[in-house]
Amino acid sequence: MNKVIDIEKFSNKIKDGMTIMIGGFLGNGTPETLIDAIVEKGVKNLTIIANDTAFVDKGIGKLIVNKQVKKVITSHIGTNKETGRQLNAGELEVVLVPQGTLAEQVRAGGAGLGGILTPTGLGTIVEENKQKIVVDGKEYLLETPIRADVALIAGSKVDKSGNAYHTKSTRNFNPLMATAADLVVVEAEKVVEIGEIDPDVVMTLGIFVDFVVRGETNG
Amino acid sequence: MNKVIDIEKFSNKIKDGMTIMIGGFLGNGTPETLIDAIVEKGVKNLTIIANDTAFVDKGIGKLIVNKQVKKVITSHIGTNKETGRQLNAGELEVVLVPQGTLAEQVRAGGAGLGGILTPTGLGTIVEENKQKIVVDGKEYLLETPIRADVALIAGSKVDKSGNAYHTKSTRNFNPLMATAADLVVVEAEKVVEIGEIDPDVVMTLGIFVDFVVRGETNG
Amino acid sequence: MDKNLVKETIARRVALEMNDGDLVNLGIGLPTLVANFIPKDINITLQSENGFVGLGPAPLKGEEDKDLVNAGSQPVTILPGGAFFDSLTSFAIIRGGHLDATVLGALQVDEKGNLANWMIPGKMVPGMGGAMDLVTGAKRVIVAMVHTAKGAHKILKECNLPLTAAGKVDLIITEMGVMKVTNKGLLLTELNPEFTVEDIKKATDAELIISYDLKEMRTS
Amino acid sequence: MDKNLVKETIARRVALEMNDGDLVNLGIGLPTLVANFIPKDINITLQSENGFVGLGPAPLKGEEDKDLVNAGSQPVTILPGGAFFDSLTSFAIIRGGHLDATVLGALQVDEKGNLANWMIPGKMVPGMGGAMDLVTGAKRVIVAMVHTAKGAHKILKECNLPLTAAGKVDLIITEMGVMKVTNKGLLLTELNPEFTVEDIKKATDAELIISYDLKEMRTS
Repeated sequence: MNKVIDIEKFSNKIKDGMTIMIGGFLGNGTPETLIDAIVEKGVKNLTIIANDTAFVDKGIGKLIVNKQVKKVITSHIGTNKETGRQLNAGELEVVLVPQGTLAEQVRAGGAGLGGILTPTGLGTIVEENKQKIVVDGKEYLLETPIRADVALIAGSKVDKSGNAYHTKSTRNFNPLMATAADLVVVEAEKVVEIGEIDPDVVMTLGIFVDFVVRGETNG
Repeated sequence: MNKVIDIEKFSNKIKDGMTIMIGGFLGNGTPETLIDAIVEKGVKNLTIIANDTAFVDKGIGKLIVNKQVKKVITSHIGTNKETGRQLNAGELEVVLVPQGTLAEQVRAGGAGLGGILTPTGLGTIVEENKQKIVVDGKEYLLETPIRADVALIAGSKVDKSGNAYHTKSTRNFNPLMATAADLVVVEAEKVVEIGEIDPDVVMTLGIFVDFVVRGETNG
Repeated sequence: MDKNLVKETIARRVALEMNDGDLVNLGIGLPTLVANFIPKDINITLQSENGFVGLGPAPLKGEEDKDLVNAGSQPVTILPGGAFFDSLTSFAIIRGGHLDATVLGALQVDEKGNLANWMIPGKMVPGMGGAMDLVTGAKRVIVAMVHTAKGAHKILKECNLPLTAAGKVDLIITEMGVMKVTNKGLLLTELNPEFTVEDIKKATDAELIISYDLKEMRTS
Repeated sequence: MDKNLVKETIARRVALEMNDGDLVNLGIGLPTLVANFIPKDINITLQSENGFVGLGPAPLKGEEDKDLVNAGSQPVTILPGGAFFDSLTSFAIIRGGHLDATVLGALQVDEKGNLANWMIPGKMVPGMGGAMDLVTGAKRVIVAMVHTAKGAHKILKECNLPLTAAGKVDLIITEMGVMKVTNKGLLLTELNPEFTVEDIKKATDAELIISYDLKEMRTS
């Protein structure tokens, strides 16, 4: 099945108020073409779930600067001053989550788990309003699943059925997020034919992917 | 660091009463050379954690037939009649676990989680003696981590530092088990130099592996 | 009915439940046969719980690959676009609601959609393998089985063997007909013309609600 | 002390805590410098929480790879035997006790081993990133930092900023000395000869227990 669509068709799917997961780590392995399309469309009141808010001129940062985001669930906002400014000005809600916990929550959302127990955050403000569960004499926080309406991920090499290969440090949250949203779109740096990626080394499974969009620089 | 050792050195590390995780699925992706060494050594009262007990003449089945196992934690014993016979005769304790739950428990053991919440097993005898937790109005079973003294895994191609590539359907539990034991030994169908496996496609990380043993047929 | 015809009738009817683009797990045994009867205009992707999607047909003799087997340890092939993964990912797919359907056999199934297919206490204890996760996680659970065990009822008012999952079965397909699990009980929607309504009622312990719109059981 | 010398002194001393074969995560900033001073006979493997082990030095100018950066978004390299993975695996390594040590900076650290390094309420809220997992999961937590913030105490009786983790710090290394977190409080084990015991006591809010065996702070 050929899942390649053009950027306009992608853009039509993004609506005001959606919850969107976006792959990448400080912009590395982030679907820039898809983000640019959302910036251009100008939809508002988005909730973004991502490792970080990148930089003012890169990745998720562009959505923040363009004031399209009402809430962000993330582990780090320190590299984007505008996120901090909007937070302090009361313009943006920021939920800070330990990075490993965020990864587990997204995975739980995609893997049908009701949650996971982690020691991370015990004794800190992260534990506020969370259930504590003792297993084998040790205390853990119950962290619950996260899902989104849409997941936007980036692949270095993507076949037309959505199987993706993420090279080097671009993998990060991409394969996880592909499992945990109702609509999954992968931006391909390079689109290849079905069968061109060795089935042993597919990193994001095409079965999770709804659409493939060619990145602007390549593909 | 060269982690390659010979089979005698491996055999010396295995003692009576140990808890041993063994990778593979009905013998596919199972470290046969390591199992043969344990059969030859004849250590007793082992607790085995594995997907299944394979066949009477293959994989984990050989340890059962040789009466070296006192307890097995597994999802399936139907392909090995001797496991069923020993169970019915009261010679062997068998703890049956849903396959997906077993995978999560091993991962939790390796990933520092206190457990995971799964809907699998609700309303069945699997829920006996387990804590039920409600998240977002849905009920789940709390399943706790599993770890072992030793994990024995099989790799198709393994570099001398323990980075392993598992081809096709041989991957199964191998990468998970490598994270969840105090001593991790990988049997290599083929040993290669450090750097020969593309860092993008390492499936079991060498950082989890203590020793590499050459399989008897190849390597 | 001839034993092979029974199996083929069931497999053919299950195949008609598949939708284009579906991701499906077929259990070992009879359910595996379903793959042979998928309509030509329908593309489905098969998942194998030992670790891949894109399960293809058995290889030609002499072309078996020892490293490529299905969850029943039989040599198989992988189709273009398929992918291999570990057991963790395999059950994330299964438990996470990514399977459109799972097709399994049963020892017993009942009118509440309860399924028992993994043990007979004191007699046969193969274990649940992946079945509990499959039945819990798949969007649709289809039981495909011979209607009775040599005359003994398998479709019951209430299962008395240990359950695989509670209330998860959506559809039961046997050589006699097609039964839908509804909150009022089992609704017979299709009947194999080789049998009468009396025949199937007699072969079923559970109460059968006969659809007002009862149809002849399709096989293609 | 000169600012660069301060940093080098700290990094040199931290490097001496590394053991052959260790898997280590070095935080952004000062901790990153530690890699430059690892003794020649010691091999350690560096983990980068954005998704790999085998972190190598910065590439030569012109040889940067846009797809290979560290957790601070700087171009880096990977050494032979290294491997890439996703964020889930990265934090399974971190949380699962597979890291022998993590080296981080701090805003505050206290005599109970509490650490605060991720926010100043109402002022600066970068977020915890991977720090909470690192501090919770690593076998040894080493705080590497300048002793005071322009004279203001950072080593306290009790942290008053939001914590990164409670009671997890094992060792504090500053340009003034080396302090071990014990259940009796902070034990000063090494003192930089540039400073007196009085100097370091004055620069420290927490009570310092002076080791009977107080040594000169090593830098090689």
